[in-house]
Amino acid sequence: MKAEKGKTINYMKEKRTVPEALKEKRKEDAKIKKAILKSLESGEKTIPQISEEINLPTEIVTYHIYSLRKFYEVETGEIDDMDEYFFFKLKKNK
Amino acid sequence: MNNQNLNGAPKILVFSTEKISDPAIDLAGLLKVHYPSTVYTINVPCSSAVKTKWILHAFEKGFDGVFIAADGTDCPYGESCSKLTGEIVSVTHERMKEQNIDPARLKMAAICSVCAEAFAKHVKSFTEYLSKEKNTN
Amino acid sequence: MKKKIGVYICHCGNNISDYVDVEKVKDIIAAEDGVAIAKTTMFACADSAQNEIIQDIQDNNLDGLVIASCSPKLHLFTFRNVAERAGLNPYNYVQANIREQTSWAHSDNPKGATEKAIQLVKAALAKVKHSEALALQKIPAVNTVLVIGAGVAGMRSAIELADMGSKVHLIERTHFVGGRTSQWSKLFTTSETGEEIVSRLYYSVLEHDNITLYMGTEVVSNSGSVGNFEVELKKTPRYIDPDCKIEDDTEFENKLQKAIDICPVEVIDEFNFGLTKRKAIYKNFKSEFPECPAIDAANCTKCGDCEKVCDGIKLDQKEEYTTIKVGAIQLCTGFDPYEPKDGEFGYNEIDNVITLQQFKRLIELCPDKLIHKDKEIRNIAYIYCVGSRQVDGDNKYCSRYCCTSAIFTAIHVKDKYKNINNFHLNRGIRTYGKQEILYHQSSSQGDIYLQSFADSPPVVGKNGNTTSIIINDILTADKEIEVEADLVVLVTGMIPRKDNSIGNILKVPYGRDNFFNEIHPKLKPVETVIDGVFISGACQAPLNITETSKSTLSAASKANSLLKSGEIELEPTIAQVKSDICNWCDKCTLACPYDAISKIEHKGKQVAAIIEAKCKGCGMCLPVCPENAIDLIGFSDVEIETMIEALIE
Amino acid sequence: MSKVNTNFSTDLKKYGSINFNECYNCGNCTAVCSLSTEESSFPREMVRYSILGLDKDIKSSLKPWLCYYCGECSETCPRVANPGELMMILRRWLITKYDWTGLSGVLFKSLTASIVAFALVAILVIIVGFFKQFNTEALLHLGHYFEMISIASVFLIILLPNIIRMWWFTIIKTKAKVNFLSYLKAIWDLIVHMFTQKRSLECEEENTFRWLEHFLIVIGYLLLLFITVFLDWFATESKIVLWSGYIVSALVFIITFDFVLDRIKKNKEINKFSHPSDWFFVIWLFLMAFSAFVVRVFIDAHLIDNNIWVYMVHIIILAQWAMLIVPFGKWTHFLYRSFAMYFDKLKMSQ
Amino acid sequence: MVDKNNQTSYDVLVIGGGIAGEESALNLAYSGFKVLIVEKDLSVGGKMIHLSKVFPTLDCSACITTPKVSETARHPNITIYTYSEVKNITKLSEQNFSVTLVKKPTYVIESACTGCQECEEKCPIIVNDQYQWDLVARKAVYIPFSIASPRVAAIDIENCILCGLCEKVCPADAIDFTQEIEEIPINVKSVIIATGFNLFDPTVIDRYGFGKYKNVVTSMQMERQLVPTRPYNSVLRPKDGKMPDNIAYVLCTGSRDETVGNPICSQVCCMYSVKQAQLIMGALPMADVTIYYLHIRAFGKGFEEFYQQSLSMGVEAIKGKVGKITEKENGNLIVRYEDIREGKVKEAEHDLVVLSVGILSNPDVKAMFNGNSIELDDYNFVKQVDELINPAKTSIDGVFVAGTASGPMDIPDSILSAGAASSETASYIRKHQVESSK
Repeated sequence: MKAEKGKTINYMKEKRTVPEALKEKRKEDAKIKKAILKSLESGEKTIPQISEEINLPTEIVTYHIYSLRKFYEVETGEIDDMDEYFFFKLKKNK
Repeated sequence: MNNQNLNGAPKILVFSTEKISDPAIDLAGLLKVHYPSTVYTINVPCSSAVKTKWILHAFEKGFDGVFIAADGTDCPYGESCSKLTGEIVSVTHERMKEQNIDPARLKMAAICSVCAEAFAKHVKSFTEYLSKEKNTN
Repeated sequence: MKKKIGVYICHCGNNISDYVDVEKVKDIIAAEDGVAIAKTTMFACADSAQNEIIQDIQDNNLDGLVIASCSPKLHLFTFRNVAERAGLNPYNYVQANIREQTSWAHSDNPKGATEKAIQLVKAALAKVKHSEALALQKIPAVNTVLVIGAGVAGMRSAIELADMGSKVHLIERTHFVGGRTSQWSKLFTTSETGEEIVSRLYYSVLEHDNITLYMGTEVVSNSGSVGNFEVELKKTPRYIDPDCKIEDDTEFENKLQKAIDICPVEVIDEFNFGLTKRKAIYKNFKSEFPECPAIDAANCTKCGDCEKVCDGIKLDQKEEYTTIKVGAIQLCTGFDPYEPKDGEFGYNEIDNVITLQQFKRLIELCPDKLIHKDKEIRNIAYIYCVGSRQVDGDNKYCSRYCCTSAIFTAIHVKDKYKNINNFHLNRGIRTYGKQEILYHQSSSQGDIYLQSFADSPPVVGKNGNTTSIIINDILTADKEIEVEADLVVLVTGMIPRKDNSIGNILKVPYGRDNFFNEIHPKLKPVETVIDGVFISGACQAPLNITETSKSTLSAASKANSLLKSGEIELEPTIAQVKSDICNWCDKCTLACPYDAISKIEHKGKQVAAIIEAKCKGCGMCLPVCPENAIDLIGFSDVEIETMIEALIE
Repeated sequence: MSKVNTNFSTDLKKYGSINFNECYNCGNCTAVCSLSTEESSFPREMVRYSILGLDKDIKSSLKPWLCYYCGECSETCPRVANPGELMMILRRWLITKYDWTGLSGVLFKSLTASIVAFALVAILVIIVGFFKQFNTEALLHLGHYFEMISIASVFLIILLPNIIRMWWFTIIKTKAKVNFLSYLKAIWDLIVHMFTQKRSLECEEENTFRWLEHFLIVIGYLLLLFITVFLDWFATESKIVLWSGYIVSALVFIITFDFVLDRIKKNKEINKFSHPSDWFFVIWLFLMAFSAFVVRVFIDAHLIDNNIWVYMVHIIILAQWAMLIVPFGKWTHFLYRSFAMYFDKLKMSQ
Repeated sequence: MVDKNNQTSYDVLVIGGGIAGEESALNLAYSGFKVLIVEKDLSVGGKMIHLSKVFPTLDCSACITTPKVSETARHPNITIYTYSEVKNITKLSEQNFSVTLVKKPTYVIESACTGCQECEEKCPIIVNDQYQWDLVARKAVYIPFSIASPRVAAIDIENCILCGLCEKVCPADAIDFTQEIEEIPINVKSVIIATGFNLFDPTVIDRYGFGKYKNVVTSMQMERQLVPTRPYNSVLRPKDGKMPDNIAYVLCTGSRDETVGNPICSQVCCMYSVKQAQLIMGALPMADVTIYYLHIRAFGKGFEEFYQQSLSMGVEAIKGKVGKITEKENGNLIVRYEDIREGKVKEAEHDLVVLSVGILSNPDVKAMFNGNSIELDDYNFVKQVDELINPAKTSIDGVFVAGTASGPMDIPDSILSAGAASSETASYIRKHQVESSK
């Protein structure tokens, strides 16, 4: 079967179906991402601060915030006065 | 200080090395670790091959700073690299003093092949230092 | 100066063109001096683009090429290849990095990125203008290797090199092969004996037409460089007619035995570490190789008694000198066991304190009952780290093999004799890897381990008739524990050969532990800074036999790939001395890590000259020259300085 | 200073067949042990002493008794040196050291000796029966007295002196300074530990059930003793005594059956190694309850007169239990462990 | 790199493109042999390319690996198949092995991809990044890691929701969803097994709480945290991103332990832990590092000196194996151990615990040789049948072993072992050539 160049995705769509769990996970991840980014709109925050604000465990926030940093959506700022937690802010120019 | 570029950001010449520090500078680009665009790189095999003459030439032609991104202990040519590069810097510092050039305009640091952030940090703070110097002059 | 240069600015899809105004770059560069063609291209690395560039070079007779695209680490060789296919020298191609170091690094600042791209292309242009056409240089090399030392490392390497097609000269300083390994009986972890290993290797060596074995031979001097060393050898006589063969000639064998019996000179037997004595004509054990005994020139009084009973003995043999030509040299000179100082844990003061090496010989000398100084041994105490991991002494290093060796010996002893108790007074057992199983085995069989830290070593003392050792055992909360022993075995480590003069002859550097030093433990683990000189086995660091084999085979592999083609390719980017300005001052030779600079006569004065075969093109000699008389090809003053000017314009 | 003595560990292996020499002193056992504390760390120390042959240090130590064999140390021992079982072995060894008669040693080390001893006791009982012409009444009567006398004499002649010896080794010899008042203050602990063994609940793994079984068996055993000896279960007509006798003996019977089953299945760490003395203990406990039950059934069914052998079997088991297992066997655990807790408390209070 | 010439026969097949595989391939290539490297991962470089600085010289691992990687990739005598596996190897006769390779689809045309990351930016799916040991996420279409070779994207089809965005945005038209698994038959004269090792999975040891307590990490996760291309901007606790100041190392996690089925010593954990301790002290000057050990196995050249140096820098070394770890409310961890020297059980509080996990064999090897099965040792490493003299020799003539496929070893030892494998391979081929020409 030949697929049209640039639209080979259609070929794959016929071959595979996407598991529901994957779709669910995507939604969940997107929700967390949105919440974190929204929380940062009001200013720089640390992981415990975000965690408290959006009511998610710190380990999930840590995972997502550093993933967002990796994808150039947020950046790290200064560390807090106690030298414990870094502040995060939205990245202006990606 | 003659020929100094008075308008715009300070210009920095970086001597990088083919196997170690230049890959780090490439990686900085890859990881979108930004640094001033007035930082230019010339590639040499080993940081201990940089001649004082070249550095002085760069100052003479108008570079505000020169940064040697040294191999450090990772040099593929052996252990003596760090020592020799250090000597080049100190000899050049002497010559710079003789010519009334602020020795702080020549900096050196070891940059490993994945030390992208370290490189950006170094050239950023170097740029800051040089612009401060420029403005006070 | 190149006058017809082609410049190509790559979009790299959008990767460059999104941030760098490639058209602007092209327009500005097109106006530069010497630029014949300036173009932009979507993907310079694409086949179609490559073909277009080749076409342009050929149509316009271009003499230089600049491509501004990604990092040279990705496509330098692709584009050099393009140049070559178009008939241009690959070194007349220069790449400007306007992706990793420009568009991506400054994606926050498109204006700055564009400016920087222009400067970088201009600099590349400046460099290409002054670039020289370079060709890979080749020098002929002899596919012959000199292997020094016929122990396990040396013999193993010689066989491998011969198998891979090299000619090998294998030299051994003593009159017998096998080195240290022939002194050990069972070897961990396979339980083969040293004798078996040595005889396997020896017969393979003999079988090979490609290997010449020299006994009693050492290196006197060395000249030349990689591919073409000239080595002078000195051979001390064995004083036995080389035509006499011991195999199948029991009559001759008997005569030799008579000669040994009659010899009046008795000396300490080093092979048994002084446990026994031997004659001046000797053989260490029955199946030692070569099979003929040898006469020890240093101790023989030339009384002639032996000649009288054996006609094969020729006391009039003389030292011989020969010079051989080899392409590479491999050092396999091994180690010496650490010799404890008098009084160190009672050594040489208490009569039942011996070293592990002596103990291993003792086991060989005692077939049924373990007897030392007429006393049957039941309780053996091993004191570890003697001569290794010293706090006050010079040997800071761990000797690596001794823990396992001592434990393996303890298992062997318990197996061989009845009612043996082993006590291991150690400083932390280091049976790394699979050797851990031996440690486990020894504990299961009831061996007792006691441990102390370096700051409170065990104390050996004589208590009436018994020898006892007192240790603050950290495994028992630092309790003071006493062990009574019939025999105290000092587990002594490895030290570099006491006579390591070969290193000075070959100019091989020593490390801080005084073993020979490699260039880099991971990048070049068997290479030395002297190109063509390799090190392997325990002359480099303490190693066990498996590790020795690995390192020696590694070195063989390196020597083979170096010499196999019969020629050595040299880096084209090497240093050059401007002889006219050079006033020999020696600074460059000191800076050169490869010993690649020699002193020659030039127009009636002494000047430095680069030995092309040795130069690696690092450039370390450049800045140290007070006269600026050295340049690195490809990085000459004019190239660098015009680049600097182009960048600042 | 202590001298290494390799003979000790060889000797110790007669009390149980594991190779604790495999220990490489990582300390994992002590670290996973929930009963081990900074003040009193075990079992590795005991393993170490055993390997080095520092028997004096073991003899003066209470640590083997502080171990309740949770089994975690053995389960997680990287060298499979079975520290938990070694502690058990040391308890056996200690029992022989406390025992002034020396009989424990003989019985623990030799299975043959144990079998002979059991046989001798059985023969002795049969001889006594023979002299009484196997008269039911006379035998029941005698049996009852025998029980009372044997308990008293075993306790006074053997166990009490042994406890004193234990005290001597662990308190006096170690020069622990304990004032008289602490002896009184700690007595409550002695009683609590003796009856509840509550420390075993501190094991990391979920073992409340095992503890409950143990607890019930101790209570059950003591009750059975009380009912048969003091309330004269075999001779009573009181309904309450009768029924409680049945219930208690059934309880002991069921639990010991479960114990025997566990030892056969070996699926728990503590059941992997069973010394003959462990088997004797659980089997005799089981047999005692079982035979007592049967005897009472026979009495109630008025079958006993014609089946006096049922009682003879019971009394043989009882005699073996009282004369061998209680004074010289595993039963002493119950006593020494409780006293060890008591002594430990005393030492800690100083 | 797909072979331009569609070559189907090679002198040597090297299975595994880690440091041992590359070293042997390079040695042989320089001696003139044609070599095929088959790498099951998306990039060559093995485990070493992911490490931070390496002991005892503390040179950066990437600085050593990447030049070697590019040298391998560039060498005219070497062909590399990444994301490919060896399905089976049958020895037909001396110097004649018939091999079936399986090339898995990445759905990206390798030669077209420029590594620009446009697709990665647009991809809406996040997945645990295996190259950062799950500390952060990657996308479903992704470039494995920044210094990967080849540095091209791949699609993780298992986690793809088939939105097709990547294909739309790719400037080089490099996405191709029609790729299928390819079976490639080849012939080789000899084989080098350089399949490396697996790391011990600490979830097996329940009492250490790995997985349950987020601040208990493996040494590989710590290694990543110490690399310049690290997942975080500093060394941090995965539970809450806090900068730790009291870190514990638990040595012999899964090594020298019969209860997890691995009685041997992993040979590298002591040294890498000591090294990480030194690096941590550099990165977090205020931090305390404690190493809980059984025996410090600093046996190699310069190792003991390196260990002593770390002690003088202030690393605390306590003899005693950690028995169990429990978590406190604030994420700190209580480590229970016996201080052997004092003979006392103790508890210490740390805010990050690193499990120095051991080295296990890679079980993939066995299945490759279905016909003439290769012999393994007691620990499932490839058996060295003549360990003392021919350390690379296996139970099948013409099949050699390099690096950690034959047992735990450090990088210098792996490189030497690879050297041995290459020379034994070279003489095997040459010997049989001489014989057949006779």
